[in-house]
Amino acid sequence: MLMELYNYWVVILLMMTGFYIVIVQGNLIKKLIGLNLFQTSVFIFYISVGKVAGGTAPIQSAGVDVYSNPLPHVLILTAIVVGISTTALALALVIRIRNAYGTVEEEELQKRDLQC
Amino acid sequence: MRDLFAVVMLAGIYGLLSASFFVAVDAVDVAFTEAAVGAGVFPLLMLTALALVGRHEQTAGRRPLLSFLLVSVTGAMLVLGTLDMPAFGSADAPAHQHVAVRYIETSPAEIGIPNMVTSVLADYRAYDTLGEVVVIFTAAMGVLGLLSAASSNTGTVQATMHEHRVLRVVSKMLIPLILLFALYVQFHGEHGPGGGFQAGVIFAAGIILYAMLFGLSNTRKIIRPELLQVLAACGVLLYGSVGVVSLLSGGNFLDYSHLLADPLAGRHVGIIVIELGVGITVAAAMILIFYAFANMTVTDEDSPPC
Amino acid sequence: MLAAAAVALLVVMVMALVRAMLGPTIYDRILAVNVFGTKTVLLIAVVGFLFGRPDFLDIALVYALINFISVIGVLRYFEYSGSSQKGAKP
Amino acid sequence: MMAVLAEWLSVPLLAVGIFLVVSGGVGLLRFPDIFCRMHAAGVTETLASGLILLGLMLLAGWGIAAFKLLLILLFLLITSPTASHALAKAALHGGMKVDPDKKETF
Repeated sequence: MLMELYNYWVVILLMMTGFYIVIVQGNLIKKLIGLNLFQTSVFIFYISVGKVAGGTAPIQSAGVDVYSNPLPHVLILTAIVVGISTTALALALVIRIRNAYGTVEEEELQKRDLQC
Repeated sequence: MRDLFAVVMLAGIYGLLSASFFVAVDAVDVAFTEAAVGAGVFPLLMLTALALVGRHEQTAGRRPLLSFLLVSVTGAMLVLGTLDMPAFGSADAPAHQHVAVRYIETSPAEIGIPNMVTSVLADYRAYDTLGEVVVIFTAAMGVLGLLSAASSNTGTVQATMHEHRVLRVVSKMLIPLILLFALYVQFHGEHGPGGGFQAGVIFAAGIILYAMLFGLSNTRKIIRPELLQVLAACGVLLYGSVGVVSLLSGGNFLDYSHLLADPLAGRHVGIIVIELGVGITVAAAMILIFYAFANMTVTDEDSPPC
Repeated sequence: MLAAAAVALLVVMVMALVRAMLGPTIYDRILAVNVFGTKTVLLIAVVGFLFGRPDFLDIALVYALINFISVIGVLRYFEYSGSSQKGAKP
Repeated sequence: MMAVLAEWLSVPLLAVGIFLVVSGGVGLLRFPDIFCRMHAAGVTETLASGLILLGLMLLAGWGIAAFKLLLILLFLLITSPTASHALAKAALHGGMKVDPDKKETF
């Protein structure tokens, strides 16, 4: 019984890794990578929920009766492309921060802010 | 790891790996997208950003123990939550009882295309997809707004890899094939894995390869940023106008069955047109984002705001 | 035979992953990523046959193309940041 | 008859391909410096990929799948040596040296 839940645990492990990186790392680029890891773990969660044992990909073909759930696939497909564009937006912000402050380290940034 | 470059390399491998996972659990369309995005565009964007902000990290992590505690507690609670979840791959999980049954059973007959993912994406949930396309468009505009104001010195970066003759010759052969393949993916999306999102990303990747090898200014001469901005808007407009046309011809917003006399043919036309809109917007947005990133140079150092 | 091929490819992917994590120089990492990508192409092709739906080879095709693009991108980044010291800290 | 023959033929192709893939992986892991590793990876990569894809082509039979496999094979044959070439050039310019006295790692 318990062994049938391993997919969720893998997802949680990945998600918590991303969470940890976002909290601990001071570098904004690394924080973004952590956020991306978090995001991908959500993708994996959705897709693993959509899997049906014995099913195949949801493209109709002769002699196949069991298909996986197409709905999570649709949601995640668009989410990936949206994810990359929002990541690009975040990177643009980081670059602007770098240009304005000369650093992308969180502590340095706070120090500079306090000086003002 | 101190060197952020290595981190980005590993992130690229992670993208490849998760795409293979998606293939293993039958999500071929998703794997397609993740292959193009996670392994191609994401590392490229990260690398360009690294070239701008510097690839060495200065500080180590702070308060690692406390954070680790917090993270483990959260993780433990989530694990507790999973105990009530249905088993992996069980066919009678709640997620498979709701609308999915209808999608699987009736969509091939109702819409007439074998790829259920495309029919759900472009027909049943077309309104949702319209929202996603608008988000992508907005994000590209946001990147432009943030970066184009900061970049004053265009055309200074002229490292065009002149010494890499082999690369240039091979890429000259490959780029038309990549673009052709993108078009194939675009119009084959009803029968196999593929569609507007994937095709747009692949098309953009082909153009980005050209820009990397033959210089940004050359590429900007061929595909002008102004043209791209217009194209990105046109894609969204095309999508929305299909909805308005179907509204005018007596159906609901984005209900394609009223587009033509034959509802099945109408749905076909509707799906092809909106996939085209999606493809145009995604490709234009990705190329615009790449232009904006590559156009930035950190030579002009603004003084800190204090 | 197909299953053996899939397992062998997975093993080699793990090896490439180890090399990418250890890899003393940057070039080792790039090489490992490249190898990993090629092996993923092969793995997807083999798995497609293993599951009996070989019409998904499009994905492997995308991989073969995208992998090349990302390797070129990485090398391009190197020349760019190496020649003009753009990547250096202030 | 032809199908059975093709299936039989695909087995040795796949087997040799697997052997080469694994040996390339071992080389990637154990060789001492970047150029040796590139040698191991590059030499086996094209041949092994070619053999495995050929084996799959024989299994697929005449059709669109075989055509796509052929396309993948062509792409790999073009891109893989190009990438290796670019990488080797970059490594050489980046100041990597061949050190004949180095011992194997691992």
